[in-house]
Amino acid sequence: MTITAGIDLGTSSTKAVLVNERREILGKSIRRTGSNLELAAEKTYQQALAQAGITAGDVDYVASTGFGRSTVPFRDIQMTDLTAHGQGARVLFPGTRSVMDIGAQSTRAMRIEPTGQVKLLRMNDKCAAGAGTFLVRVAKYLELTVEDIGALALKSTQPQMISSVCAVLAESEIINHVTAGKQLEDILKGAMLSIASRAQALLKRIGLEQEVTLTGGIGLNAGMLQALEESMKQKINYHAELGAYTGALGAAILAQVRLRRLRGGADVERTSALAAAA
Amino acid sequence: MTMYAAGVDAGSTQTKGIIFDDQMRIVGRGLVDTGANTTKASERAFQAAVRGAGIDPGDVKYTVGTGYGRYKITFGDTQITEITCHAKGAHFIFPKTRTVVDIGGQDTKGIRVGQDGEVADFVMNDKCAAGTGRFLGVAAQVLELSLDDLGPISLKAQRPVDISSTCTVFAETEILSYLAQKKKLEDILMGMHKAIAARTVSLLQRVGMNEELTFTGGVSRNAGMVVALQEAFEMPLNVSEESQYIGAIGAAIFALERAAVAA
Amino acid sequence: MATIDEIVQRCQDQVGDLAFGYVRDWKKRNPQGKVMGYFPVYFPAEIAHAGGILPVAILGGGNRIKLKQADAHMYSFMCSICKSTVELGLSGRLAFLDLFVGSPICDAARHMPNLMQRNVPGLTIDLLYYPGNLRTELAIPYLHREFNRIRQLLESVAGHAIDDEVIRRSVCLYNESRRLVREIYAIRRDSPWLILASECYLLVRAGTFMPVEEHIDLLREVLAQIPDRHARPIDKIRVVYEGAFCEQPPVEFIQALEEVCYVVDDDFLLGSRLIREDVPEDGDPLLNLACSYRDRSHCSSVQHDLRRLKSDDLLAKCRSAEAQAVILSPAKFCEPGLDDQVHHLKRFDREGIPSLQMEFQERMKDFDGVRTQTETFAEAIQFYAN
Amino acid sequence: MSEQTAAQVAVNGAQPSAMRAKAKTLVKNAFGEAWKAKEAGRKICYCFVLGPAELLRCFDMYLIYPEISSAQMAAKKTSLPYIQKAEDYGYSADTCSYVTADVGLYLSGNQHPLGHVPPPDLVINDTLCNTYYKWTEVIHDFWKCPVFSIDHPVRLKRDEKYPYDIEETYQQDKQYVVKQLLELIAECEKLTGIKFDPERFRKNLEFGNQMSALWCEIIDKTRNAPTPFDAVLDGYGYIAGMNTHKGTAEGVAYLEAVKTELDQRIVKGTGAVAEERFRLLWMSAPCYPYFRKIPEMFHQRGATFVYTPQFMQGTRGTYRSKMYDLERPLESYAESMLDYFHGRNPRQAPQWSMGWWGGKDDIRNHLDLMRRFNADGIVFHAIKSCRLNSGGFADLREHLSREGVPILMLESDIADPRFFSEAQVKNRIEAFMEGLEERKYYRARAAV
Ligand SMILES: Nc1ncnc2c1ncn2[C@@H]1O[C@H](COP(=O)(O)OP(=O)(O)O)[C@@H](O)[C@H]1O
Ligand SMILES: Nc1ncnc2c1ncn2[C@@H]1O[C@H](COP(=O)(O)OP(=O)(O)O)[C@@H](O)[C@H]1O
Ligand code: SF4
Ligand code: SF4
Ligand code: SF4
Repeated sequence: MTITAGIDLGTSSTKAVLVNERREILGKSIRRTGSNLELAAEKTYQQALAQAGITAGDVDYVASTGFGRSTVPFRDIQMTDLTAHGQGARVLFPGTRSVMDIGAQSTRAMRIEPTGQVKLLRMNDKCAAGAGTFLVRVAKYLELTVEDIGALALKSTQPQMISSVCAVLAESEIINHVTAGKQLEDILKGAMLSIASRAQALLKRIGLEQEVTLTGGIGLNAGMLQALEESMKQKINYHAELGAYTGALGAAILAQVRLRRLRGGADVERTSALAAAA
Repeated sequence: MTMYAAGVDAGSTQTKGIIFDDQMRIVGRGLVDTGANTTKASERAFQAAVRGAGIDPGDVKYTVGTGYGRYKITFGDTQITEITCHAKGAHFIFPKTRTVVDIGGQDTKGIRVGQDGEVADFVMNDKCAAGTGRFLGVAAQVLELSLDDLGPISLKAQRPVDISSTCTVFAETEILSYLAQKKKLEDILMGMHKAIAARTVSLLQRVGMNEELTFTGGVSRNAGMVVALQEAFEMPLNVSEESQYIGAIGAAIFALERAAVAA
Repeated sequence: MATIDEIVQRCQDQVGDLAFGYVRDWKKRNPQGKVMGYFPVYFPAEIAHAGGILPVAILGGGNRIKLKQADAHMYSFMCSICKSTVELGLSGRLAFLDLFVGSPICDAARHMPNLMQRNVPGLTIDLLYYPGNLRTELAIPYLHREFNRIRQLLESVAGHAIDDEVIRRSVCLYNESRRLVREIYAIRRDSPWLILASECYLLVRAGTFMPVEEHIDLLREVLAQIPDRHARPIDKIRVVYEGAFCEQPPVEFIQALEEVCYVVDDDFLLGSRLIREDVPEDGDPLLNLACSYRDRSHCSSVQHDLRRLKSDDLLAKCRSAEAQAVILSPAKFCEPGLDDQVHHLKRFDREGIPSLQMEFQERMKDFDGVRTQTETFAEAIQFYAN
Repeated sequence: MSEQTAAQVAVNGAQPSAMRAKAKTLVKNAFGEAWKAKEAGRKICYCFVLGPAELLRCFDMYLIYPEISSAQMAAKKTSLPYIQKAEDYGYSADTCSYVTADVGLYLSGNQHPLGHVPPPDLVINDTLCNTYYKWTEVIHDFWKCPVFSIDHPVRLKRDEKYPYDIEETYQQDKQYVVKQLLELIAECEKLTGIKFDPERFRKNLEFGNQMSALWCEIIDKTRNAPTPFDAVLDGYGYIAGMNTHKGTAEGVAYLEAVKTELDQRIVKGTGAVAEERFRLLWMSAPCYPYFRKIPEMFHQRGATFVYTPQFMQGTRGTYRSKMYDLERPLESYAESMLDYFHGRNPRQAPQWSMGWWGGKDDIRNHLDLMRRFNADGIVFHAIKSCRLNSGGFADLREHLSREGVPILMLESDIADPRFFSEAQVKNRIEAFMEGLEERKYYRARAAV
């Protein structure tokens, strides 16, 4: 059995996934990233190994991804989150052609080939208005937890639209909605629709192709998923169980691909430059 | 009998009221938070100004409303844009002003002013909180300081930090990480002020800023910001005691003129 | 003797010097010497050189210049190089120029010299108008006359006649420097680890402000040392870069690309390398230059010549450099570059060669996005290509 | 139907010009007949509005103007899907949206809101704008048709003396253009099988001259107070009607009708707005997606437009100071292309003022325009797409505001509706009009 690991070191959470050559998931884990990146990677990895009932020695190849990918000390290769999410999305939903990755601090849209290869991409890394952090702040402001807001928003009947395109200025609008006595669920739904419209704009720029898969932790928020589907008027794939692990999963599977090539000998020459550098 | 005229500037964050007498003297001021109800806030600001002037609301012959919420000022006689009013007000206080930098609660404006105080051009950023008073508000909250403290503390800075995120939200994260790194409070604060100043300069470049500059709006009350802007512009700035009222002052001057025409 | 690293570092310092210290020094060393500035893409530097005038390419202000005045004079959607060039003028940094020549190669570059003329007192300005229609034979006699007019212009700056014989000698020197640059490029194509694209860029860029004789010495010094460089190949994809024929990306941008791939050919500073073969060294030199511009040149987005497709040229470049992919990266707001990019994109799609589209700006300072995109692109090839 | 009613709705109580509506019919016909022409065996030639229409008509070619085609899409509020198609294809949103709208048209099977446009048998561009070259290359890429460029050199008007003989340069440039025209004639003969008939050319130029004379009279009518037509709202309609029929009897008839209408309006005192309080100059093309909206924001405050340099730039050859000399048709044709761009002109006619090659004359020309049309201010419409027309505005504003000219800078786009922000435009217009009112107030007070 060939076992590979994918470690996705994100700005808000770190994910680890272990797979075998038949793409079966042997173990997975997720935890908050915090300020010590190496530690987060190590701990998350150990947790996943424990779940799989194996040790690091049993793992043949480790691929890291996410914003902290180059700080994972035990990696064999690293790749961008885009490459990993593209592959992960396609494994979870083989029909995927467009991927929407909403992380804590960034929003990315990609068009992918049937193989998972990234064909076109657009990113928005500089503005919080379309990213997960916005919701975290709104939740905090309304004295709710991120885990609660999704279910709550599903109850909304009259979403309170937010006109501001800025996450910070949107907060003032939210304050006004609260003072005006609007329902919490309607306010939340409004905030989610605002993120959804951002995401949609980004997807448009890559020339949307069906099917669309959402990846990243934000999909755990059922309200957000619904907001996206409503504003785009179409079905959007999200894997409830593995969606948050998409990046780690993709990395683990690409690690399998890489290893097969390395072992097959055909590609030995082309060991990734990055692996060589590491 | 003395004639009075009023200007009310309903800003996104704070609402200001000013009463002028017919000698062009400021006789009353009012400053309240705008909150959710602009109409009420402008009434309160007006009332406060009237009380300060020691007159009766009925003595005010003409009222001009301005600011982002000007159309919600129901008791006023007419509305004029805040851009025109800021130019007018700045010209009144500093007649040689050719450029006005107005940093308010949620927007930043650059106004090019003509010889008579008329608007020659303007640029405005009202879409993104970065570079506006709101940025400072958010920072004050994170650092658990009051707005009044920011300026004085930041002036003590020796080695300002570099805030690389332009986005207010991400800058907040950066501030937290600087705190975690035990950076000095004043250095963090000055770093933020500099970040705002840099954004302001790039906005102002579009209207040009070769001649006398006046800094207005609530943020001009922050001495740290004044210093940071002067450094970024590489030139001195006019700042008046009344700087947060400049829009209302401009509106009051228009009100006085119109009252004179009506009379 | 200076090492390659030291030479490259020196070039980088000179390139980053917004005060044009090198040129000012040259003027001190040559009190009688005149300096002319020209805006890209191309200028027949030979004619200026023959008149004893130092030709200096004015290539904007890079990512260090602060635009303090130019923004107020220029419309927001103008490319960075035009804006920062005007800023150089407005801030007095071009005061050392005895002449500035622009070319209406695009709509932005059409305005720029006029803006300079109106706002930079004391700067003498003129235009060199390249024929818009290179397909017709009429282009050659036209350009011949145009170069003659430029000669008259330069003579008025030099204060003396510039005759054919002297120009022929300058042509020989420039031929030599072009040959040396081609040699360095050839080495890079064969062994890209020996000399990097960013290093190449700086070495060529040095030739845009120093006298050709000095540049020849510099190139020879570098060439002599390349074989002894300690560098080993690593496994990176090989790409060709296209889009910087006019505005130049920051060196850090090129370096960001190079972290991820080998840039084995490019169109950086295309103007200095526009003529791809030797210009004939005898006969009417101006006519030779005119013919070379039309018939012995690389394509650029602002030369219009449908006898040959630009994508054919680029494709040939990729094939001869054995590149696996192409990075199409025009400057933001550069209309000619942006339009050509699509043409290339479609062509490369048809040929099954992967391409990455991404804009740059000379004033950019943050390269994270560039790196992420390039990395993802390279990974798509490394993980998926057969 | 809806456009008819829209055209008839009075703005602020004013009576709209009937000839503006007529222009729409003319343009529509110009497109509608294209396929018929193609089927009848005529060659389709894409040429830009300043292209050599009078010459091409000698070969019975059917002319299609890509710019007018894109402008029409925008004016009919249909340009966005076309533009987005082009962007999906790879074109950038930062390039000329006339081009992207046109690309979108090709990608949509040439289905234009005004009818099905046939592909070109020939494309001709000139040097008014460098984007034309790129546009031509794009068209070539799509249709693989022959391409012809008429290159007329651009010469800077130097504030200093020329160290070479500029007159000689001009003569050489002229010969260069004439020779290209001869090449074009040969190419057209080959393509159409029709022999060039100098008589016919002369005849077309004569129509051209008649149109010039009429047009000059028309644009001077805005010097009346109140102006009988609005330079933007009506003026651009007239331009479209005229440009699609350059060098033809229909063109002459149309301009005659325009003139008659305007004369009647003047007699009756009918203005473009009910009460004319301010007269403004409009610089550069309109924002076609909001063609009516922007001028109407001004009209609501009693301001109307009395001139736009596009009256001249957009109508090459159609101006009095440069009538074609029928004795030497080709040469004078070349001159009409060249003169606008040539620094040798001692002082271009002020009407041309666009501000990208004239040095200090650009400033003087704008001031002349202010006087000539008795204007109160200038509106610079900076078009995101168009560097050619917008590139010099900021600088002109710098200089003109020093001269005390009230100036408003508006930003939007010629065909891309996404670059129009109603709130922002409104805000600006409001502040500008407040300034004009204030000026008026002070002037009145000073006069007392
Ligand atoms: N259980 C949850 N329920 C709802 N939303 C969640 C949950 N967990 C995470 N999120 C959202 O997902 C975002 C983080 O997503 P993630 O993909 O882990 O980001 P990154 O990879 O950048 O760290 C958070 O900002 C938050 O909004
Ligand atoms: N004493 C102070 N020190 C620093 N900043 C202040 C002070 N008072 C007000 N401000 C800032 O000024 C802003 C309000 O400015 P103002 O010009 O009134 O804005 P607006 O007109 O947009 O409401 C507040 O958001 C705050 O950030
Ligand atoms: S718009 Fe708001 S969320 Fe976006 S960058 Fe600006 S401050 Fe941040
Ligand atoms: S970079 Fe492009 S747009 Fe700018 S001057 Fe050069 S060719 Fe023109
Ligand atoms: S750039 Fe301007 S002049 Fe040129 S084609 Fe586009 S709109 Fe017309």
